[in-house]
Amino acid sequence: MQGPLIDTLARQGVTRRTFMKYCATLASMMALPPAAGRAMAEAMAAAPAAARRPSVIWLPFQECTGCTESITRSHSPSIEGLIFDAISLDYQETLMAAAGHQAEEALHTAMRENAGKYLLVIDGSIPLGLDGAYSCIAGKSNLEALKEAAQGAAAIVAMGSCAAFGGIPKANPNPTGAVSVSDIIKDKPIINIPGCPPIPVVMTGVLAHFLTFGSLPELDSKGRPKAFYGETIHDRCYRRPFYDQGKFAHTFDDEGARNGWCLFELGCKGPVTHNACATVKWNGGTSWPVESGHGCLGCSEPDFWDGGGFYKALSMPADPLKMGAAAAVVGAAAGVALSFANRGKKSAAKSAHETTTLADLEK
Amino acid sequence: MNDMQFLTWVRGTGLDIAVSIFVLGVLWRLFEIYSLGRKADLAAPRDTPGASGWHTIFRRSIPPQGMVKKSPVSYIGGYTFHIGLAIVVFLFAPHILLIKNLTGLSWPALPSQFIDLVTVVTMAAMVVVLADRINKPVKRYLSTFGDWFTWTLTFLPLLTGWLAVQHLLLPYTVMLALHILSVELLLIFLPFTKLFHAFTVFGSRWYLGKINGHKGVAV
Amino acid sequence: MSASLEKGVRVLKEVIDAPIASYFNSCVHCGLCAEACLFYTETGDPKYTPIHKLEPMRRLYEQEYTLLGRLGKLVGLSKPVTDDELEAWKELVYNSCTLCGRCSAVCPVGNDIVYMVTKFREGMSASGHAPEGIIGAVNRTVTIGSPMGVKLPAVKAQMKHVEEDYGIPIPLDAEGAEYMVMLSSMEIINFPEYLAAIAKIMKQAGKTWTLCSTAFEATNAGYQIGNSDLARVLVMRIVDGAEKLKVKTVISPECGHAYSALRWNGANVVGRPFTFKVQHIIEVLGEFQEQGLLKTEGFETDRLTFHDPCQLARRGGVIKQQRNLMNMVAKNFVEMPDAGYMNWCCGGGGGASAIEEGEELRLEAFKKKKSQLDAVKPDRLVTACANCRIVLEEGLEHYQMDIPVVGLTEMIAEHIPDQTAENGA
Amino acid sequence: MPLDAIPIVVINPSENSAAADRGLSGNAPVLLREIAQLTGRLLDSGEASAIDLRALPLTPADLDWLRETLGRGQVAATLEAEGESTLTETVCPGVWWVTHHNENGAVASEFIEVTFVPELLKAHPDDVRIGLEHLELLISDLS
Amino acid sequence: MSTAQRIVVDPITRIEGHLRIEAETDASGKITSAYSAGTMVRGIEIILRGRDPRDAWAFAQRICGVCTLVHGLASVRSVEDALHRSIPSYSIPQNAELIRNLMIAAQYVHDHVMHFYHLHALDWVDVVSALKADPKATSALAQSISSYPKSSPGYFAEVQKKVQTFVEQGQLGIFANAYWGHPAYKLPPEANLMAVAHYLEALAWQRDVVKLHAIFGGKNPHPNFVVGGVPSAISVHTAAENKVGGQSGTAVNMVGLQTVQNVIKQMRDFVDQVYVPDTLAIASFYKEWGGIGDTGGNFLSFGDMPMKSFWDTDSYLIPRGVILDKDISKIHPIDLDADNEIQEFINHSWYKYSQGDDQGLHPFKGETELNYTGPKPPYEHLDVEQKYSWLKSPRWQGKSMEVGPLARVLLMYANTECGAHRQTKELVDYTLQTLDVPVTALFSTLGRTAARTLESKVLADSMQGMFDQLMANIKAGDVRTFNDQYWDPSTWPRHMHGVGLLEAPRGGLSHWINIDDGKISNYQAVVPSTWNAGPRDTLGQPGAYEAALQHNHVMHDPKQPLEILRTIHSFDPCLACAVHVTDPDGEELVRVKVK
Repeated sequence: MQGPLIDTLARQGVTRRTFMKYCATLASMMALPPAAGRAMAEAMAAAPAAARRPSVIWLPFQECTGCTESITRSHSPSIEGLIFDAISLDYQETLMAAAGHQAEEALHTAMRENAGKYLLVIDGSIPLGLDGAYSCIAGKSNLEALKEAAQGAAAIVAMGSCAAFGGIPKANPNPTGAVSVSDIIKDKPIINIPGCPPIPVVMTGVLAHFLTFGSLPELDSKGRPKAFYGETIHDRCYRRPFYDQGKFAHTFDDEGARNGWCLFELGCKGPVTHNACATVKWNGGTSWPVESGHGCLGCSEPDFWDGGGFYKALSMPADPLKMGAAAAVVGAAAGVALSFANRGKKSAAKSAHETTTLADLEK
Repeated sequence: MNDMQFLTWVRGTGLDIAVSIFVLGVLWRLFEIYSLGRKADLAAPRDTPGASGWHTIFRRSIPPQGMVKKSPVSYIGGYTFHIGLAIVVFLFAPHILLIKNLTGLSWPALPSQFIDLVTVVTMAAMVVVLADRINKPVKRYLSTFGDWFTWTLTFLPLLTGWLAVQHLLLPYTVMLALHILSVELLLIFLPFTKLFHAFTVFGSRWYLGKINGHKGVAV
Repeated sequence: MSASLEKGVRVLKEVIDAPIASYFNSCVHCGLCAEACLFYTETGDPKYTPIHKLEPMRRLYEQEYTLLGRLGKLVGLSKPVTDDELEAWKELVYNSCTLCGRCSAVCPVGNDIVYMVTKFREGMSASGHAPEGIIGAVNRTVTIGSPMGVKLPAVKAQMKHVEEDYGIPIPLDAEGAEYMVMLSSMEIINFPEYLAAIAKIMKQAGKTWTLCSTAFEATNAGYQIGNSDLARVLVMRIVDGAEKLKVKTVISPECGHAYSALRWNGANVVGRPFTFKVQHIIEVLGEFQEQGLLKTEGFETDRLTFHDPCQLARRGGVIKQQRNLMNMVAKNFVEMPDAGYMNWCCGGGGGASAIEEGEELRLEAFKKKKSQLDAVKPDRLVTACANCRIVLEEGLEHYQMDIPVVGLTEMIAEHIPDQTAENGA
Repeated sequence: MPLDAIPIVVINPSENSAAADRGLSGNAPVLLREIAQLTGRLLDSGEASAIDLRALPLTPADLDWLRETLGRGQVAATLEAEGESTLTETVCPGVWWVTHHNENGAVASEFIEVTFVPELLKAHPDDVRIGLEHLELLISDLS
Repeated sequence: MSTAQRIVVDPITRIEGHLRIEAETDASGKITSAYSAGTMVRGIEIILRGRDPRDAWAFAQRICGVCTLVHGLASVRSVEDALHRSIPSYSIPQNAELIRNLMIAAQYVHDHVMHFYHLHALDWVDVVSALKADPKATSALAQSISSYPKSSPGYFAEVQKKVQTFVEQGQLGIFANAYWGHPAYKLPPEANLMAVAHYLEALAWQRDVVKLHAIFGGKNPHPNFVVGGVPSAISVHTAAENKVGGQSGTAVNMVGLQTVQNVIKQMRDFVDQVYVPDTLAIASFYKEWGGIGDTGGNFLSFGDMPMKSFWDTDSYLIPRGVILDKDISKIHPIDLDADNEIQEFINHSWYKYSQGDDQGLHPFKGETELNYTGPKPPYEHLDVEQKYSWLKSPRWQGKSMEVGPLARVLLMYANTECGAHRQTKELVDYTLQTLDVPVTALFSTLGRTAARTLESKVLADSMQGMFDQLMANIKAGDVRTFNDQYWDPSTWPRHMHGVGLLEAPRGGLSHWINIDDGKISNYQAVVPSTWNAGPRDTLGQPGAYEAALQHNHVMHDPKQPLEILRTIHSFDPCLACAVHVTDPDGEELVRVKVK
């Protein structure tokens, strides 16, 4: 195992053993076979150390800053590790020192100097209503800012469900006409990292992959990296055996809830949610939503906000059935009407009855 | 429409439409059928214990002597798939939850591995029954489009449900949506095809039992 | 649509009721009824599948009494019923159905197919699609008084003959008798021993009984052809006779369909409950046996088996009595396979025996009975239905099987000790 | 309040000891066969292999069962690198239980390695070379 | 600066969201008027209509990812309040209240520390200057103010080396183009280095302390809640009875509770040993900011941390009330239901009221109809005479209010009879004494920042008591965390309304919900930043940001709006902003691109 990166790491006090361990763990997290850890270690070690840290530009649109907050919770690599050692975070409104036009200038400088090479990270959706006036930065609509920044980007990371799929602003009735990045940008590679917010290690892992290999990881049909979004929460959930045994929590504080039984009945969307929470967990492996007792909201899936209610089991109706009662009335009415028609017909036949005589037997 | 929207649609509007048509159809058809009425039987009854409509509803669930040997596939296949269907439909936890939501009634579920096994057995039984329908002259002779159609309507929910649980062929979300959709198709067509026997079978047996019970024959 | 077809359709509309609607909706085309029908099992032709015999009526039901059927008819998806079709179905509804009810006994959804066939026959007969043979029988019954053309003088001759042979008087038109005994014309012509047997038994039991000069014929061809109007005419003769003589009980003879026609259908076709009881002779014998009024001596020693008439056993609920009676007089009584409730039909019930053109099919179907008999190889075959007896004899002869057929009542009577001496003393 | 002051609150009286109630999914025993197969391969061809325990649908009870069944052998090594890693040989020599913890002590990944000596324990030639240089420096210091 | 100026600074960074402020300076560079505008709207109140009220918290929570739990919890409380108003027996288990309190308190401490080091500090700390520091002297400085163990010369040398490497590479990243070397930076290099070191320390620390949220809520950001309690069932078993094997059923097991205990200790240690000493040390160099950024002296707090029940305001740790005109001797009560107390105005907001835009609406009768009348983007500036913000203008009895740590600390300071608040008084007095500033210095940018620090200490200390109570309950066998009575909306009265109040780190938060037939019919969130950052009202009264900026701000160099950032950041804004500075005559002068 040799190469500039490993040498750089060695200088920073990272031993080869540490690095191998890191790769093994990363491979495990990315659901790759154990042998891939070693392969990855060798590939990463052999990758030429960049002369410059690659430029990353992060633009916030219709967002809540949860995605930024989430990435600051990243344990390995840590946010400071990324900023100091791996990337040059040239624009990030929540973290950057400069403001106003200084910030704008930093943005334009980075875009100019790294044209064609920078990684563009977007969080938040883009409103198309009112010519974009629903969300403006420096008097400029998000749409305009996105198009401008996308031009020189090597690839775009749509960070969080809003950027990836439209997220909460797009929830019914979508008052601002919010759309996702991929609804607008068609000519650049886009990698979606959905989640509300995404798991920090997924964000940093994907960034690390892009920086190490210079390419996007394998994506699924929704533009998500397969390594993290390849399986459903339900598949990897530690409570899955209880589902299989038919043991369910019926409320948030019954025997089942305390025993950690399956939360399907309480509306868990784990079965239809592709994400890595169950394996990677949150906040340094402390816990994750299902482990703490609340069902999965399904936050890494498109339009999960309109998925029929967070406490409705997947096998339950998404909306209360509105027409059932009316249908019953109509059905009963139709049935009664038909009954009368039929009985009428029958009694008509009866009253028209002509006694059969012997002669009638012969046609 | 993406897969989540598809799923939400089938769980929402789609289900609403299907259940409505089902309820409407069932009520309409039940009225249509049973309002035709029956004349009172004026013959003096012969009272024999055990000869009544109610008894027949249950008694007809047991094959008459010698018949299993005559048509083993119809009986074993038919019973397996009906019992299997009942187990899968009524004892799988997510289904119970749906029933609870719609009716407020619930009961304990069976482990899903068991349900899984039952599903496979049920599907196998259905395939056997289908093969029997194709091979047996009488069944082939009697079969109409409706028979092939209703077989498909019944088989699809099992197949899609099983595929969804096993994560085969399509992503779970899509498969689950297809599963629910197939159930909705089943619900929609049930009142208007021979699947309606699910309701009339009780009436038919009751009448048989009642009419024959009047004669003192326990059928 | 011809006037007759119109009439047939109207009659069908009249008779289709909730059970029929329920049955048609319940059928899943499982084909199990075919397995129960001897016309299918012996020919292997799926057209003899019982439920298929009702196809025109099913379509008519849907077209008349279901909304979707009406729409289907409107847009041409469902073809109207035609005379040609009914003519084609004649063979299925009459020749190949004896109303034996085995199909109804096995149908898993509980369809009473016989019930449906009897209703379908109403329409078939009203539209002129009944077979010649049964029409003739009806004609004779209505006009002459019996399907075989037997008239009162013939009966009186028989009475005289029995009185002479046995020394027991045969009462005629005896008002206030407890029992009024009916005969089937077959018994009058072919099995005169029956009347003697009744006389002996009644005497031993000490019961009063009578024949009725205006109502001696039990056979109801109107019921067999499926026409309630004509059946009513025939039932009314009996009702009038019984009420005139003020009897308590009318005894249906050894004839299955006569029993069904009077016991279960009679009140319904006349439209009011009877003022008297109706019993099959086997039921009466069973009662006598239970009450100790029947005493026999000696036993038959040869190998005997019993053929259950469908209308008596499966459709009439009388199964135990005949066995108790058999055991009373037979040492070597064996049961055929499927005997009792699930016994196979002789192949000639429900009027089928009257259809000349159906003979070939009947004989084909008789193979079933043949195989049943082959299984037990009896010396003699006992039954309790004159019609069965004739059909069985025909079949046995055709297949060159040397098994005599006897009536149960007569066999019992033979074991009743001679009463002439006692009484004469 | 110290945590050990908390009494054990029995929420569920134990019902029976059926496998399902202990949370066993039934997936663990299958693994033993796979491990045996891999051990055979190690003997035949010298090829080492690993099973990522996190990639399998194992419940904590499954893992406990597996750990108990495989037992602890004679060798155990601890690696201090971005959190502790433990490499423990099971009672089946050549079958190692490897647990990587992160800096916060949480389990980051867990493997069963079938190998004579886990790769991670071996010193890398480059490191050995550096060590040699260091040794030579030490020796030269002696004179 | 020789002429009046109009400055456009957009975006304001190191905040949550998108805020725009317009201000005017006179010839001396002094701000005469300022306008604050929210430039992003998502319409979450509109999106919430017609939904299941039990789902509302998840939507509301996404109002902000920094405050991350407060909107969720306020939403949950609003539904519970609606139930409680209709069904007075409806209550929440005490364990749930305690767990919620622990989560809120952890949010305060986490958020305040992150705000101080990562959002606010760069206004006061010159990162580049840290390169000139002597690590040994830095070590001596650090040890003189605190017993924090990471204070060796080697430690600071390493940090310095890291920054050095970083700067030498020529890629400053998030530190690029900032105001390094600006004369308003007054810290000596050693203090700057110490602050930079703690900037990095705090990043690592905050990652760990949010584990408390992960234990109870499953994750952070955006932990989970549930109407009726908390979703985290307490799972305390013996190993033998443990159904899952190696670990207990939920995250709230022995291991999880131990983690919570560790986090509490970690929080207290960091606040005591780093945050408080740093605040005092840095503040001592910026005492003049004790006279800048006064909002006018009206403060409002809804109160929070119920020790018994949300509906028992007497059991609150943080009191409820209003202070008017800096008169802390008189606490005015708040009538939540009075139509003329809490109102929202929209004269300068891009909304429309059905009964005319001049009136103020009580949130229960609130309306949210978007009505953008601003310029079509791209635009240079907003017309501040007309509507200019997506924020509404909340008022109490028609008066503009400041909400947030300063408001709370003042209310606690004024409530010294209560034992818990003696600590606050002592802390405030100690701080004023240490910095040698008058009590009036509290009503300022400096006071606001200091209040945040002091409040963090009060709350971090209070957490141990909450945790002990929770443990005592568990010990006594009470593990209830959720009330499932009335969980099903079909059991609810047909018409309900309620308000969920919460003191968010940034100030008083209220979610107002109307429920008809089990569905949300109206939802109004009056958030702290609406109180603070809202535009002018019908009477032309400025919002808190606007008022503060109009108080004693002299721009050293309008091209480098450090002064504006200091005051705006002292509120810890929770949206995206912009600042316009226009001539007092309204005449547009030279448009200066601030570079």
